[in-house]
Amino acid sequence: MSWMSPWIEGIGILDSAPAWVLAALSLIVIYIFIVVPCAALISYLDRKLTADFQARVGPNQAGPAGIFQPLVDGLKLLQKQPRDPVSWREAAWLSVHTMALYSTVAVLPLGSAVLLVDTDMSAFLPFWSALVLALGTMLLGFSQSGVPGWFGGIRVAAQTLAGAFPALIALLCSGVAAGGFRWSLLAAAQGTSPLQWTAFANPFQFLAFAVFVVSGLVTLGIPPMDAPFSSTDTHGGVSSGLWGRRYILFRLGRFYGFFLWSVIAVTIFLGAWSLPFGGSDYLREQGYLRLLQTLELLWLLLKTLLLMILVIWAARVNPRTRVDQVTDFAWTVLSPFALLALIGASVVVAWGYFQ
Amino acid sequence: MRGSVFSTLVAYLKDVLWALRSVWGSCLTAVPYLFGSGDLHREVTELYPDPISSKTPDDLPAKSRGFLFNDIDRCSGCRECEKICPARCIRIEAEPAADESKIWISVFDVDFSKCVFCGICVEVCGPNSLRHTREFEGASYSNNEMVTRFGRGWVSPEQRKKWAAMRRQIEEEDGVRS
Amino acid sequence: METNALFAKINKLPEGWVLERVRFGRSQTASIWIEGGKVIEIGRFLKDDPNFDFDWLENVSVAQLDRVFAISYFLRSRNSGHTLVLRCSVDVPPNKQDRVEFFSVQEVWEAAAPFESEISDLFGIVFSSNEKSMMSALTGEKGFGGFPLRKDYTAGVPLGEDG
Amino acid sequence: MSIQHPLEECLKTDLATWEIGPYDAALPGPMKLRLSLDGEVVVSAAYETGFLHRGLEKAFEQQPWRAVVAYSDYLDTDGSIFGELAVCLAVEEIARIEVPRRGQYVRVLLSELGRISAHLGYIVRVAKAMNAETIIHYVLRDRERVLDLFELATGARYTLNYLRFGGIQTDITDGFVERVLEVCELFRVRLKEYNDLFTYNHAFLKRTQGLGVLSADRAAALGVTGPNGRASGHAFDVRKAHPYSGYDLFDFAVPSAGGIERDEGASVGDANDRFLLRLREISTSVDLLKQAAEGIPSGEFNYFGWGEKAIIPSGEAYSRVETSRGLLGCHVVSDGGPSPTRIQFRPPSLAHFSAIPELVKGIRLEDLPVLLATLDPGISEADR
Repeated sequence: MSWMSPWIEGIGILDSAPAWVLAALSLIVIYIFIVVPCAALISYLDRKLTADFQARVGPNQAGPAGIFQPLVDGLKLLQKQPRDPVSWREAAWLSVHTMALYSTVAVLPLGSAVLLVDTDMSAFLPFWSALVLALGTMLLGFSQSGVPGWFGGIRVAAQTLAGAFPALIALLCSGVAAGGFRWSLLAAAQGTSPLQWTAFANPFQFLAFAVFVVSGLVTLGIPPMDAPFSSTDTHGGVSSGLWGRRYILFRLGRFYGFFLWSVIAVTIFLGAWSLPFGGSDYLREQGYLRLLQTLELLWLLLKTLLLMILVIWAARVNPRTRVDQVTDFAWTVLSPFALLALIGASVVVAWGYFQ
Repeated sequence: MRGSVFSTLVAYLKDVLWALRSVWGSCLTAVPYLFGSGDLHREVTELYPDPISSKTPDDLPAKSRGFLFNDIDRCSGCRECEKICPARCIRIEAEPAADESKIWISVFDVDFSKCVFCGICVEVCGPNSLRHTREFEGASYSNNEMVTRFGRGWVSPEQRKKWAAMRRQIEEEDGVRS
Repeated sequence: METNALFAKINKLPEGWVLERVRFGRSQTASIWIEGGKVIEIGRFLKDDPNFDFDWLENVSVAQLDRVFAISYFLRSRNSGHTLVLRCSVDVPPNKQDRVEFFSVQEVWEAAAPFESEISDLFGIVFSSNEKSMMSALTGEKGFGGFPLRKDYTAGVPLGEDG
Repeated sequence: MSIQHPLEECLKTDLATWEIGPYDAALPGPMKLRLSLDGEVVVSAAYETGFLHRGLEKAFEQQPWRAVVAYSDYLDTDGSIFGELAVCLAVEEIARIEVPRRGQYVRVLLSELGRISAHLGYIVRVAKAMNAETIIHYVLRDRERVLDLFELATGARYTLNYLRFGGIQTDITDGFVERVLEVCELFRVRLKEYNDLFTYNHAFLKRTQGLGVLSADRAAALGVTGPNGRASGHAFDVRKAHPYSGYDLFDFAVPSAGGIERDEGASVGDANDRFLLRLREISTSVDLLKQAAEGIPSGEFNYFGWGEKAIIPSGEAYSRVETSRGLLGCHVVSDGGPSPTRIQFRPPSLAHFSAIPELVKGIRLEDLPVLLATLDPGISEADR
């Protein structure tokens, strides 16, 4: 348990605890101290920024400039009256959803030392978690009684399938450039200054980056491509029958998918966590492991934050696209451009070898 | 056949380029609101009641039709407003005043939960006792609070006796003097 | 002026169609009274005949003049811009709950459907070909309890009670 | 006897029926829509109205003539000036009154402002159906400027109750004309911003082009008038065909829809053309406002020959007004009594309603709110 060791040297009982306990503990720590605060921060920034875009004041009641708004929203939902016992369909959704949310945290690359799972295939694992999340959402849709839920569920399935193919191809482009799909490899291939990032290495990589982000929107149904969750025609689609604690779980799942995809995009395209001005090497030599981990994590999250805000900006301005238009867009525009990017990237790499 | 493949490819690329340009154009229109100064950046919504930007009754234009006010002394109790009101929200009860010729308006209720502020009652009012103020903050938690009462209240029997006694006294004085 | 030309043409109509000719309002719109029975026949003729060409039914309005319903069809020809008002009269049934039958002009002018369904809900004049009522939620027992726009309508008393 | 292909037999799917309403986010107002869906594609639809029936025309018959104008605001509160204007024109025709020139100009000013405010409300509804949030707030912010003008001139923002038989209730304050010219300048700038933000947006074009095509002869047969009719090529504008209240003094071109530059062509009558036509109507109204504001004469604003008992002589009249949704006809019958015998309105929205079952056939469920928003049937004026 390399990444936990600098934090838990002192505490007696933890040193002697078996490895699987520490692994579970680390998942919980990551969840509570990274994913949920990010959810709150992003939801606050989203509401404040959208308000600024639209000449509005935005939340300003809960705390100074409304910074406790996400907390208050959560509490409001929590105090809602719980519903009757869970039907077996909803149980299926609950289990798949929590599984997707919880287990895939291990896959998140959160810093050079914080790599729980760093195998040759590690770049594809979050991709699997996005698909499981979509499966969970589809089951949720089918568990709603009535037409809106069913349509929402089918739309989720259609969009995820359509978005998966170009996303995979774009993922390959980054692997081609970095020479492997291990997180450490992917991160090492990118230097600190933006010019050395894979996204800006050559136009094909930038095209792959753009395709990867957009196909993420399609796969996870992130606005402006959130037809499965549209409130105007199907009363919120998949989540039409949800409120209270279940709705929080659903919202967290939606955010988690978006957050996961952005972290992956930053890691493989936008120079993962290498601190600027050679900071990470210096800290590693000096041995300040804890400081290194936190600074790298913050730098990574800052870049993710900016990428998410870029997407939110586009979402608030553009109208929502229809499901069949989204799937046509994925198959006829995203996929060809993804293939073009892959061919281009591999040609560039091959050209490099022959030099 | 070759021409058509090439032209469809060009049309496809043009379509994609057009899509990118228009989506990017839409995004750009929102940017000046974020950083720009001047009237674009100013928020239109406000934290009501905001001491600086909230409108107070005297900010409103002169003719703006707010809650009604009836100056009961000048009101002649002619009930024109009650008859003409489209929402039927004015209720008037009158009874003879101290001296029989005058009228004592004991109830003049305007139910502002029904009133549509159309202003016809003000137009129809003969003695111009009913007019619009520019007040608009009249929200309340219960319907019967919305009823504004301008009436003078029912005359109690003792009050009537007192009036009769005063009248008799005045007549005696006139009788003595004349 | 336009109305004189129109009336000149109307004189050439076959005998017995036009009961009376009236001009109304300051703009002297032309209106002709016709028998209820002939409304479809005259309507189709006015629509197809080239020099009338009233192919657009702008409005169907019913007014109750003491014991008679006056149904006015406001016609308009799209290219020449001329307007004409066809009027028929129907007697008001003595009992306030009875409906009265009349002919539907939907085959001649398709735009008549919403007007006729509304009139059947509010006046109780049933147009033969019009089956679905627009306001079925209101016209039942619990709804108007009668035909509101009739002068003898007593508000909201359910049909059965007042006998 | 054709043998049913076994695969089709077992794949035969039943139509899902879904009844939307009376309250639903997809609907423009309280109405019911019974859809039968084959997957996401709508196979057929039937509508039911009457949920907003307030007995307006019965109320006319029970109130004296003076209260008639206050009631006509509630025909369609979004454009209450049009209901008032229709009733006033009809009654003035019966009583053969001449409205002074200044009164007519103020009526034109308020009508065009009402048209702009109604079209801005239309843009908000279309954007709401598509979840394009940003333009909603820009449009509502600019609509406030128009509503402030209404409050300055008449005292109310939506239900004005400002017109009287023979003219207007009180003269407009002097600051009104200058502020109208200011608003004209404001909208020249804002229209460009709406276009950049929304009209030329690719996603918006893809969502509206080819949706709910209403052909010219179907529009004519159903009696669809106004922007919806003009977008389908049934060019009919009451301001040109039957000029009222001084509209013949102004020169303005009736806006006709054509595709946007990308595929300029005759208007097809789809949702995009309907939307575009509303934008062009706003710019036409801005020109009209400028002409009316600059050319407004001074002098009398109301016909004062009423005398004490304002009695309308017995007679009958039919007036036509071009509202933001189309031709609003008003048939007034008076028997010389204290209250009208019959006031019947011919709302433009009845025809829009009857077009719904045809336009909805074959579209996807997601397009339903967009189609209904672009068609914009006014529920309050259709149910009365």
